[in-house]
Amino acid sequence: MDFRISSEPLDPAGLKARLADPRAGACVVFEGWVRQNNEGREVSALEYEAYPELAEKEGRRILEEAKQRFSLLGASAVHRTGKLGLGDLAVWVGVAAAHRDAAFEACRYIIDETKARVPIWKKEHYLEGESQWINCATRSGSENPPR
Amino acid sequence: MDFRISSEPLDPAGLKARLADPRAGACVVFEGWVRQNNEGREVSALEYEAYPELAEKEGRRILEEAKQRFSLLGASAVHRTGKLGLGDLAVWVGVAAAHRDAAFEACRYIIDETKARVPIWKKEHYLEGESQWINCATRSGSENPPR
Amino acid sequence: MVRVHVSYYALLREQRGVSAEEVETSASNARQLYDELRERHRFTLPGERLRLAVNGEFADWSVTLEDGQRLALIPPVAGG
Amino acid sequence: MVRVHVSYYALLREQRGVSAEEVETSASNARQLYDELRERHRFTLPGERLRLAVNGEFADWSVTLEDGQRLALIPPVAGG
Repeated sequence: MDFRISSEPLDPAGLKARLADPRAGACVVFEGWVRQNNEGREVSALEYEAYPELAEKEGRRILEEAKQRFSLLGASAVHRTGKLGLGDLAVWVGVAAAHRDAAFEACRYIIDETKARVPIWKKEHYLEGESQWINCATRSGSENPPR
Repeated sequence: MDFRISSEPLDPAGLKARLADPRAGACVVFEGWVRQNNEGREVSALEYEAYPELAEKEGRRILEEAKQRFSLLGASAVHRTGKLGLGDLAVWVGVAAAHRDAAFEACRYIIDETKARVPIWKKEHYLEGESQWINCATRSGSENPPR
Repeated sequence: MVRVHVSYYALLREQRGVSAEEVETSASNARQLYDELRERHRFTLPGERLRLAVNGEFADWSVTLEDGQRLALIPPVAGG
Repeated sequence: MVRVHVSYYALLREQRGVSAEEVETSASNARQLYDELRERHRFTLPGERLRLAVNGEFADWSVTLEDGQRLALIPPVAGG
Protein backbone atom coordinates (compact mmCIF):
# COMPACT_ATOMS: atom_id res chain seq x y z
CA MET A 1 0.00 0.00 0.00
CA ASP A 2 1.98 2.97 -1.24
CA PHE A 3 1.09 6.30 -2.82
CA ARG A 4 3.90 8.34 -4.26
CA ILE A 5 4.53 11.58 -6.10
CA SER A 6 7.29 11.30 -8.67
CA SER A 7 9.12 13.91 -10.71
CA GLU A 8 10.68 11.10 -12.75
CA PRO A 9 8.99 8.99 -15.46
CA LEU A 10 7.00 6.08 -14.03
CA ASP A 11 7.88 2.40 -14.49
CA PRO A 12 4.57 0.53 -14.94
CA ALA A 13 6.15 -2.93 -15.21
CA GLY A 14 8.12 -2.49 -12.00
CA LEU A 15 5.10 -1.06 -10.19
CA LYS A 16 2.91 -3.96 -11.26
CA ALA A 17 5.52 -6.55 -10.25
CA ARG A 18 5.26 -5.31 -6.67
CA LEU A 19 1.58 -6.32 -6.58
CA ALA A 20 2.41 -10.01 -7.08
CA ASP A 21 0.67 -12.18 -4.47
CA PRO A 22 -0.02 -15.94 -4.60
CA ARG A 23 -3.59 -15.33 -3.43
CA ALA A 24 -4.29 -12.83 -6.24
CA GLY A 25 -6.42 -13.90 -9.21
CA ALA A 26 -7.13 -10.44 -10.60
CA CYS A 27 -5.10 -7.33 -11.24
CA VAL A 28 -6.60 -4.10 -12.55
CA VAL A 29 -4.42 -1.19 -13.62
CA PHE A 30 -5.49 2.33 -14.53
CA GLU A 31 -3.14 4.60 -16.44
CA GLY A 32 -3.83 8.27 -17.13
CA TRP A 33 -2.18 9.42 -20.34
CA VAL A 34 -1.68 12.96 -21.64
CA ARG A 35 -4.12 13.29 -24.53
CA GLN A 36 -3.96 15.69 -27.40
CA ASN A 37 -7.16 17.55 -26.73
CA ASN A 38 -9.40 18.52 -23.84
CA GLU A 39 -12.82 20.09 -24.17
CA GLY A 40 -12.16 20.92 -27.80
CA ARG A 41 -8.74 22.57 -27.38
CA GLU A 42 -5.53 21.10 -28.76
CA VAL A 43 -3.11 20.36 -25.94
CA SER A 44 0.62 20.52 -26.58
CA ALA A 45 1.87 19.69 -23.07
CA LEU A 46 0.79 19.36 -19.48
CA GLU A 47 2.37 20.50 -16.27
CA TYR A 48 1.59 18.84 -12.97
CA GLU A 49 2.40 20.42 -9.65
CA ALA A 50 1.87 18.79 -6.27
CA TYR A 51 2.14 19.47 -2.58
CA PRO A 52 4.06 16.23 -2.12
CA GLU A 53 3.95 15.89 1.68
CA LEU A 54 0.17 16.23 1.85
CA ALA A 55 -0.47 14.49 -1.48
CA GLU A 56 1.26 11.32 -0.34
CA LYS A 57 -0.48 11.44 3.04
CA GLU A 58 -3.93 11.90 1.48
CA GLY A 59 -3.15 9.31 -1.21
CA ARG A 60 -2.26 6.73 1.41
CA ARG A 61 -5.51 7.47 3.22
CA ILE A 62 -7.35 6.71 -0.03
CA LEU A 63 -5.52 3.40 -0.40
CA GLU A 64 -6.41 2.52 3.19
CA GLU A 65 -10.04 3.36 2.55
CA ALA A 66 -10.02 1.12 -0.53
CA LYS A 67 -8.57 -1.67 1.58
CA GLN A 68 -11.37 -1.23 4.14
CA ARG A 69 -14.13 -1.17 1.51
CA PHE A 70 -13.01 -3.89 -0.89
CA SER A 71 -11.34 -7.29 -0.55
CA LEU A 72 -7.91 -6.16 -1.66
CA LEU A 73 -4.56 -7.89 -1.47
CA GLY A 74 -2.50 -4.93 -2.64
CA ALA A 75 -2.79 -1.46 -4.12
CA SER A 76 -0.41 1.26 -5.11
CA ALA A 77 -0.44 4.51 -7.02
CA VAL A 78 2.08 7.00 -8.35
CA HIS A 79 1.42 10.44 -9.81
CA ARG A 80 3.85 12.40 -11.94
CA THR A 81 4.82 16.02 -11.48
CA GLY A 82 6.59 18.27 -13.93
CA LYS A 83 6.21 18.86 -17.67
CA LEU A 84 4.68 16.01 -19.63
CA GLY A 85 4.25 15.60 -23.36
CA LEU A 86 1.56 13.93 -25.47
CA GLY A 87 1.11 10.26 -24.62
CA ASP A 88 3.13 10.45 -21.42
CA LEU A 89 2.00 8.53 -18.37
CA ALA A 90 0.66 10.95 -15.74
CA VAL A 91 -0.79 8.59 -13.16
CA TRP A 92 -0.64 4.86 -12.49
CA VAL A 93 -3.00 2.97 -10.16
CA GLY A 94 -2.70 -0.79 -9.68
CA VAL A 95 -4.72 -3.16 -7.56
CA ALA A 96 -4.51 -6.90 -6.88
CA ALA A 97 -7.35 -8.97 -5.41
CA ALA A 98 -8.56 -12.55 -5.27
CA HIS A 99 -11.48 -11.69 -7.56
CA ARG A 100 -12.12 -9.19 -10.29
CA ASP A 101 -15.14 -7.45 -8.76
CA ALA A 102 -13.04 -6.07 -5.94
CA ALA A 103 -10.12 -5.25 -8.24
CA PHE A 104 -12.22 -3.19 -10.66
CA GLU A 105 -14.13 -1.39 -7.92
CA ALA A 106 -11.07 -0.58 -5.85
CA CYS A 107 -9.07 0.69 -8.83
CA ARG A 108 -11.95 2.93 -9.82
CA TYR A 109 -12.37 4.18 -6.27
CA ILE A 110 -8.70 5.06 -5.96
CA ILE A 111 -8.45 7.04 -9.18
CA ASP A 112 -11.76 8.86 -8.54
CA GLU A 113 -10.78 9.86 -5.02
CA THR A 114 -7.28 10.81 -6.13
CA LYS A 115 -8.63 13.20 -8.73
CA ALA A 116 -11.05 14.70 -6.22
CA ARG A 117 -8.91 15.01 -3.09
CA VAL A 118 -5.17 14.78 -3.62
CA PRO A 119 -3.40 18.15 -3.84
CA ILE A 120 -2.14 17.91 -7.40
CA TRP A 121 -2.74 20.58 -10.04
CA LYS A 122 -2.72 20.41 -13.80
CA LYS A 123 -1.86 23.20 -16.17
CA GLU A 124 -2.72 22.67 -19.81
CA HIS A 125 -0.62 24.27 -22.50
CA TYR A 126 -2.45 24.71 -25.78
CA LEU A 127 -1.19 24.58 -29.34
CA GLU A 128 -2.40 28.14 -29.94
CA GLY A 129 -0.08 29.29 -27.15
CA GLU A 130 -2.30 29.85 -24.13
CA SER A 131 -2.30 27.85 -20.94
CA GLN A 132 -4.56 27.44 -17.94
CA TRP A 133 -4.78 25.74 -14.57
CA ILE A 134 -7.61 23.21 -14.73
CA ASN A 135 -10.52 23.76 -12.32
CA CYS A 136 -9.21 27.22 -11.38
CA ALA A 137 -11.43 29.22 -13.74
CA THR A 138 -13.30 32.08 -12.05
CA ARG A 139 -15.94 34.36 -13.43
CA SER A 140 -13.66 37.36 -13.19
CA GLY A 141 -10.23 35.73 -13.51
CA SER A 142 -8.52 36.85 -16.69
CA GLU A 143 -6.04 33.97 -16.60
CA ASN A 144 -8.84 31.47 -16.57
CA PRO A 145 -11.70 32.82 -18.65
CA PRO A 146 -15.02 31.03 -18.38
CA ARG A 147 -15.61 28.44 -21.04
CA MET B 1 -9.07 -4.55 -31.96
CA ASP B 2 -7.57 -8.00 -31.68
CA PHE B 3 -8.38 -11.11 -29.67
CA ARG B 4 -5.86 -13.89 -29.63
CA ILE B 5 -5.25 -17.30 -28.11
CA SER B 6 -1.61 -17.90 -27.23
CA SER B 7 0.23 -21.01 -26.17
CA GLU B 8 3.25 -18.83 -25.32
CA PRO B 9 3.66 -16.55 -22.28
CA LEU B 10 2.05 -13.15 -22.76
CA ASP B 11 3.94 -9.85 -23.05
CA PRO B 12 1.88 -7.24 -21.15
CA ALA B 13 4.20 -4.32 -21.93
CA GLY B 14 4.17 -5.03 -25.65
CA LEU B 15 0.40 -5.53 -25.67
CA LYS B 16 -0.18 -2.23 -23.87
CA ALA B 17 2.16 -0.34 -26.19
CA ARG B 18 -0.10 -1.21 -29.10
CA LEU B 19 -2.97 0.69 -27.46
CA ALA B 20 -1.11 4.01 -27.67
CA ASP B 21 -3.30 6.70 -29.25
CA PRO B 22 -2.83 10.48 -29.06
CA ARG B 23 -6.55 10.88 -28.30
CA ALA B 24 -6.42 8.47 -25.34
CA GLY B 25 -6.49 9.85 -21.79
CA ALA B 26 -7.29 6.58 -20.01
CA CYS B 27 -6.06 3.03 -20.22
CA VAL B 28 -7.49 0.21 -18.14
CA VAL B 29 -5.87 -3.22 -18.07
CA PHE B 30 -7.21 -6.40 -16.52
CA GLU B 31 -4.89 -9.32 -15.84
CA GLY B 32 -6.05 -12.75 -14.68
CA TRP B 33 -3.40 -14.50 -12.58
CA VAL B 34 -3.25 -18.12 -11.47
CA ARG B 35 -3.98 -18.03 -7.75
CA GLN B 36 -3.05 -20.58 -5.18
CA ASN B 37 -6.54 -21.54 -4.08
CA ASN B 38 -10.04 -21.73 -5.46
CA GLU B 39 -13.15 -22.43 -3.40
CA GLY B 40 -11.05 -23.63 -0.54
CA ARG B 41 -8.80 -26.04 -2.44
CA GLU B 42 -5.07 -25.53 -2.87
CA VAL B 43 -4.22 -25.21 -6.56
CA SER B 44 -0.82 -26.35 -7.81
CA ALA B 45 -1.28 -25.64 -11.51
CA LEU B 46 -3.85 -24.79 -14.14
CA GLU B 47 -4.34 -26.08 -17.63
CA TYR B 48 -6.19 -24.06 -20.24
CA GLU B 49 -7.52 -25.55 -23.42
CA ALA B 50 -9.20 -23.61 -26.23
CA TYR B 51 -10.93 -24.07 -29.54
CA PRO B 52 -8.73 -21.40 -31.07
CA GLU B 53 -10.55 -20.78 -34.34
CA LEU B 54 -13.90 -20.14 -32.67
CA ALA B 55 -12.40 -18.54 -29.55
CA GLU B 56 -10.70 -15.83 -31.60
CA LYS B 57 -13.84 -15.27 -33.67
CA GLU B 58 -16.07 -14.97 -30.60
CA GLY B 59 -13.47 -12.86 -28.82
CA ARG B 60 -13.36 -10.40 -31.71
CA ARG B 61 -17.13 -10.17 -31.64
CA ILE B 62 -16.90 -9.21 -27.97
CA LEU B 63 -14.36 -6.50 -28.76
CA GLU B 64 -16.63 -5.18 -31.52
CA GLU B 65 -19.58 -5.11 -29.14
CA ALA B 66 -17.49 -3.17 -26.61
CA LYS B 67 -16.61 -0.70 -29.35
CA GLN B 68 -20.32 -0.25 -30.17
CA ARG B 69 -21.35 0.22 -26.55
CA PHE B 70 -18.56 2.38 -25.17
CA SER B 71 -16.47 5.27 -26.51
CA LEU B 72 -13.33 3.25 -27.12
CA LEU B 73 -10.19 4.08 -29.03
CA GLY B 74 -8.64 0.63 -28.82
CA ALA B 75 -9.05 -2.72 -27.16
CA SER B 76 -7.26 -6.02 -27.27
CA ALA B 77 -7.16 -9.28 -25.38
CA VAL B 78 -5.05 -12.42 -25.27
CA HIS B 79 -5.77 -15.68 -23.46
CA ARG B 80 -3.18 -18.32 -22.66
CA THR B 81 -3.51 -22.02 -23.29
CA GLY B 82 -1.38 -24.85 -21.87
CA LYS B 83 -0.04 -25.52 -18.40
CA LEU B 84 0.34 -22.52 -16.11
CA GLY B 85 1.89 -22.26 -12.68
CA LEU B 86 1.08 -20.13 -9.65
CA GLY B 87 1.20 -16.42 -10.40
CA ASP B 88 1.29 -16.91 -14.16
CA LEU B 89 -0.64 -14.55 -16.39
CA ALA B 90 -3.66 -16.38 -17.88
CA VAL B 91 -5.52 -13.56 -19.59
CA TRP B 92 -4.78 -9.94 -20.48
CA VAL B 93 -7.40 -7.36 -21.50
CA GLY B 94 -6.44 -3.79 -22.32
CA VAL B 95 -8.57 -0.85 -23.34
CA ALA B 96 -7.79 2.76 -24.28
CA ALA B 97 -10.35 5.56 -24.32
CA ALA B 98 -10.53 9.34 -24.11
CA HIS B 99 -12.10 9.10 -20.63
CA ARG B 100 -11.93 6.65 -17.77
CA ASP B 101 -15.64 5.83 -17.54
CA ALA B 102 -15.59 4.16 -20.92
CA ALA B 103 -12.24 2.50 -20.28
CA PHE B 104 -13.35 0.87 -17.00
CA GLU B 105 -16.73 -0.21 -18.36
CA ALA B 106 -15.37 -1.63 -21.59
CA CYS B 107 -12.56 -3.55 -19.87
CA ARG B 108 -15.05 -5.06 -17.45
CA TYR B 109 -17.46 -5.94 -20.27
CA ILE B 110 -14.75 -7.67 -22.27
CA ILE B 111 -13.47 -9.87 -19.44
CA ASP B 112 -17.01 -10.75 -18.28
CA GLU B 113 -18.16 -11.73 -21.76
CA THR B 114 -14.92 -13.60 -22.43
CA LYS B 115 -15.39 -15.75 -19.35
CA ALA B 116 -19.02 -16.44 -20.26
CA ARG B 117 -18.83 -17.01 -24.01
CA VAL B 118 -15.39 -17.79 -25.38
CA PRO B 119 -14.64 -21.52 -25.84
CA ILE B 120 -11.80 -21.86 -23.36
CA TRP B 121 -11.69 -24.46 -20.61
CA LYS B 122 -9.80 -24.53 -17.35
CA LYS B 123 -8.62 -27.62 -15.51
CA GLU B 124 -7.44 -27.14 -11.95
CA HIS B 125 -4.77 -29.39 -10.52
CA TYR B 126 -4.83 -29.57 -6.73
CA LEU B 127 -2.02 -30.02 -4.26
CA GLU B 128 -3.61 -33.20 -2.93
CA GLY B 129 -3.34 -34.69 -6.42
CA GLU B 130 -6.79 -34.47 -7.94
CA SER B 131 -7.85 -32.34 -10.83
CA GLN B 132 -11.09 -31.17 -12.39
CA TRP B 133 -12.48 -29.24 -15.32
CA ILE B 134 -14.14 -26.11 -13.97
CA ASN B 135 -17.89 -25.73 -14.67
CA CYS B 136 -18.12 -29.33 -15.91
CA ALA B 137 -19.35 -30.89 -12.68
CA THR B 138 -22.46 -33.05 -13.05
CA ARG B 139 -24.57 -34.70 -10.42
CA SER B 140 -23.50 -38.14 -11.60
CA GLY B 141 -20.06 -37.40 -13.04
CA SER B 142 -17.38 -39.13 -11.00
CA GLU B 143 -14.60 -36.98 -12.46
CA ASN B 144 -16.33 -33.84 -11.30
CA PRO B 145 -18.09 -34.60 -8.04
CA PRO B 146 -20.58 -32.02 -6.81
CA ARG B 147 -19.14 -29.56 -4.33
CA MET C 1 -25.94 -42.39 -43.15
CA VAL C 2 -23.73 -39.31 -43.08
CA ARG C 3 -20.09 -39.01 -42.23
CA VAL C 4 -19.08 -36.01 -40.08
CA HIS C 5 -15.96 -34.82 -38.31
CA VAL C 6 -16.44 -34.42 -34.53
CA SER C 7 -14.09 -32.48 -32.23
CA TYR C 8 -14.00 -32.97 -28.47
CA TYR C 9 -12.65 -30.49 -25.93
CA ALA C 10 -11.70 -30.54 -22.27
CA LEU C 11 -13.72 -33.08 -20.27
CA LEU C 12 -15.28 -34.59 -23.41
CA ARG C 13 -11.87 -35.03 -25.01
CA GLU C 14 -10.61 -36.83 -21.92
CA GLN C 15 -13.68 -39.02 -21.63
CA ARG C 16 -13.51 -39.93 -25.33
CA GLY C 17 -9.73 -40.38 -25.30
CA VAL C 18 -9.23 -38.56 -28.63
CA SER C 19 -9.60 -34.92 -29.61
CA ALA C 20 -11.38 -35.59 -32.91
CA GLU C 21 -12.71 -38.43 -35.04
CA GLU C 22 -14.78 -39.22 -38.10
CA VAL C 23 -18.23 -40.51 -37.19
CA GLU C 24 -20.77 -42.32 -39.37
CA THR C 25 -24.27 -41.85 -38.10
CA SER C 26 -27.89 -42.24 -39.01
CA ALA C 27 -28.81 -39.38 -36.66
CA SER C 28 -30.67 -36.69 -38.55
CA ASN C 29 -29.57 -33.77 -36.42
CA ALA C 30 -26.80 -32.82 -34.02
CA ARG C 31 -28.88 -33.30 -30.89
CA GLN C 32 -29.52 -36.93 -31.83
CA LEU C 33 -25.88 -37.42 -32.67
CA TYR C 34 -24.77 -36.21 -29.25
CA ASP C 35 -27.28 -38.52 -27.56
CA GLU C 36 -25.78 -41.43 -29.53
CA LEU C 37 -22.21 -40.45 -28.69
CA ARG C 38 -23.04 -39.85 -25.06
CA GLU C 39 -24.42 -43.35 -24.67
CA ARG C 40 -21.54 -44.91 -26.59
CA HIS C 41 -18.76 -43.05 -24.72
CA ARG C 42 -20.50 -42.53 -21.36
CA PHE C 43 -20.08 -38.75 -21.46
CA THR C 44 -21.20 -37.29 -18.13
CA LEU C 45 -22.32 -33.91 -19.49
CA PRO C 46 -25.98 -33.75 -20.54
CA GLY C 47 -26.61 -32.20 -23.96
CA GLU C 48 -28.37 -29.17 -22.42
CA ARG C 49 -25.05 -28.08 -20.93
CA LEU C 50 -23.13 -28.19 -24.22
CA ARG C 51 -22.98 -25.77 -27.09
CA LEU C 52 -22.46 -26.81 -30.66
CA ALA C 53 -20.31 -25.39 -33.42
CA VAL C 54 -20.60 -26.38 -37.08
CA ASN C 55 -17.81 -25.54 -39.49
CA GLY C 56 -16.20 -23.14 -37.02
CA GLU C 57 -19.33 -21.23 -36.02
CA PHE C 58 -21.85 -21.60 -33.19
CA ALA C 59 -24.91 -23.44 -34.45
CA ASP C 60 -28.26 -24.72 -33.26
CA TRP C 61 -28.60 -28.33 -32.18
CA SER C 62 -31.43 -28.85 -34.66
CA VAL C 63 -29.02 -28.41 -37.57
CA THR C 64 -29.38 -31.19 -40.18
CA LEU C 65 -26.27 -33.30 -40.50
CA GLU C 66 -24.49 -33.36 -43.85
CA ASP C 67 -21.50 -35.27 -45.16
CA GLY C 68 -18.21 -33.60 -44.36
CA GLN C 69 -19.52 -31.21 -41.67
CA ARG C 70 -17.09 -30.27 -38.91
CA LEU C 71 -18.93 -30.48 -35.60
CA ALA C 72 -17.43 -29.30 -32.32
CA LEU C 73 -18.93 -30.23 -28.96
CA ILE C 74 -18.40 -27.38 -26.52
CA PRO C 75 -18.52 -28.03 -22.76
CA PRO C 76 -19.33 -25.19 -20.34
CA VAL C 77 -16.57 -22.61 -20.81
CA ALA C 78 -14.32 -21.29 -18.05
CA GLY C 79 -11.86 -18.76 -19.40
CA GLY C 80 -10.07 -16.15 -17.30
CA MET D 1 0.73 40.17 15.23
CA VAL D 2 1.75 36.64 14.34
CA ARG D 3 4.31 35.47 11.83
CA VAL D 4 3.37 32.45 9.70
CA HIS D 5 4.83 30.63 6.73
CA VAL D 6 2.50 30.59 3.70
CA SER D 7 2.89 28.24 0.70
CA TYR D 8 1.26 28.90 -2.65
CA TYR D 9 0.53 26.33 -5.33
CA ALA D 10 -0.42 26.36 -9.00
CA LEU D 11 -2.45 29.44 -9.94
CA LEU D 12 -1.87 31.09 -6.56
CA ARG D 13 1.88 30.58 -6.86
CA GLU D 14 1.88 32.19 -10.29
CA GLN D 15 -0.29 35.11 -9.21
CA ARG D 16 1.87 35.70 -6.14
CA GLY D 17 5.15 35.19 -8.01
CA VAL D 18 6.72 33.11 -5.22
CA SER D 19 5.97 29.63 -3.92
CA ALA D 20 6.26 30.53 -0.24
CA GLU D 21 6.87 33.47 2.04
CA GLU D 22 6.82 34.59 5.66
CA VAL D 23 3.80 36.73 6.44
CA GLU D 24 3.19 39.03 9.43
CA THR D 25 -0.47 39.53 10.06
CA SER D 26 -2.97 40.74 12.58
CA ALA D 27 -5.60 38.35 11.18
CA SER D 28 -6.92 36.10 13.90
CA ASN D 29 -7.76 33.14 11.73
CA ALA D 30 -6.82 31.66 8.37
CA ARG D 31 -9.97 32.84 6.59
CA GLN D 32 -9.16 36.45 7.48
CA LEU D 33 -5.58 35.95 6.41
CA TYR D 34 -6.59 34.72 2.97
CA ASP D 35 -8.95 37.65 2.55
CA GLU D 36 -6.02 39.99 3.33
CA LEU D 37 -3.67 38.19 0.96
CA ARG D 38 -6.29 38.02 -1.77
CA GLU D 39 -6.77 41.79 -1.69
CA ARG D 40 -3.03 42.46 -1.53
CA HIS D 41 -2.04 40.11 -4.38
CA ARG D 42 -5.26 40.22 -6.42
CA PHE D 43 -5.81 36.47 -6.26
CA THR D 44 -8.72 35.53 -8.50
CA LEU D 45 -9.85 32.47 -6.55
CA PRO D 46 -12.47 33.16 -3.85
CA GLY D 47 -11.71 31.62 -0.47
CA GLU D 48 -14.67 29.25 -0.76
CA ARG D 49 -12.89 27.43 -3.57
CA LEU D 50 -9.65 26.86 -1.61
CA ARG D 51 -8.74 24.30 0.98
CA LEU D 52 -6.30 24.94 3.77
CA ALA D 53 -3.52 22.86 5.24
CA VAL D 54 -1.75 23.65 8.51
CA ASN D 55 1.55 21.99 9.33
CA GLY D 56 1.09 19.41 6.55
CA GLU D 57 -2.49 18.42 7.31
CA PHE D 58 -5.86 19.58 6.05
CA ALA D 59 -7.38 22.07 8.48
CA ASP D 60 -10.42 24.23 9.00
CA TRP D 61 -10.34 27.87 7.96
CA SER D 62 -11.39 28.93 11.43
CA VAL D 63 -8.05 27.73 12.85
CA THR D 64 -6.43 30.34 15.09
CA LEU D 65 -3.13 31.60 13.71
CA GLU D 66 0.00 31.01 15.76
CA ASP D 67 3.61 32.02 15.33
CA GLY D 68 5.56 29.61 13.16
CA GLN D 69 2.58 27.82 11.61
CA ARG D 70 3.05 26.46 8.11
CA LEU D 71 -0.05 27.32 6.10
CA ALA D 72 -0.67 25.98 2.61
CA LEU D 73 -3.31 27.47 0.35
CA ILE D 74 -4.76 24.72 -1.85
CA PRO D 75 -6.53 25.64 -5.10
CA PRO D 76 -9.08 23.22 -6.63
CA VAL D 77 -7.18 20.02 -7.38
CA ALA D 78 -6.97 18.36 -10.78
CA GLY D 79 -4.88 15.22 -10.64
CA GLY D 80 -5.03 12.42 -13.14
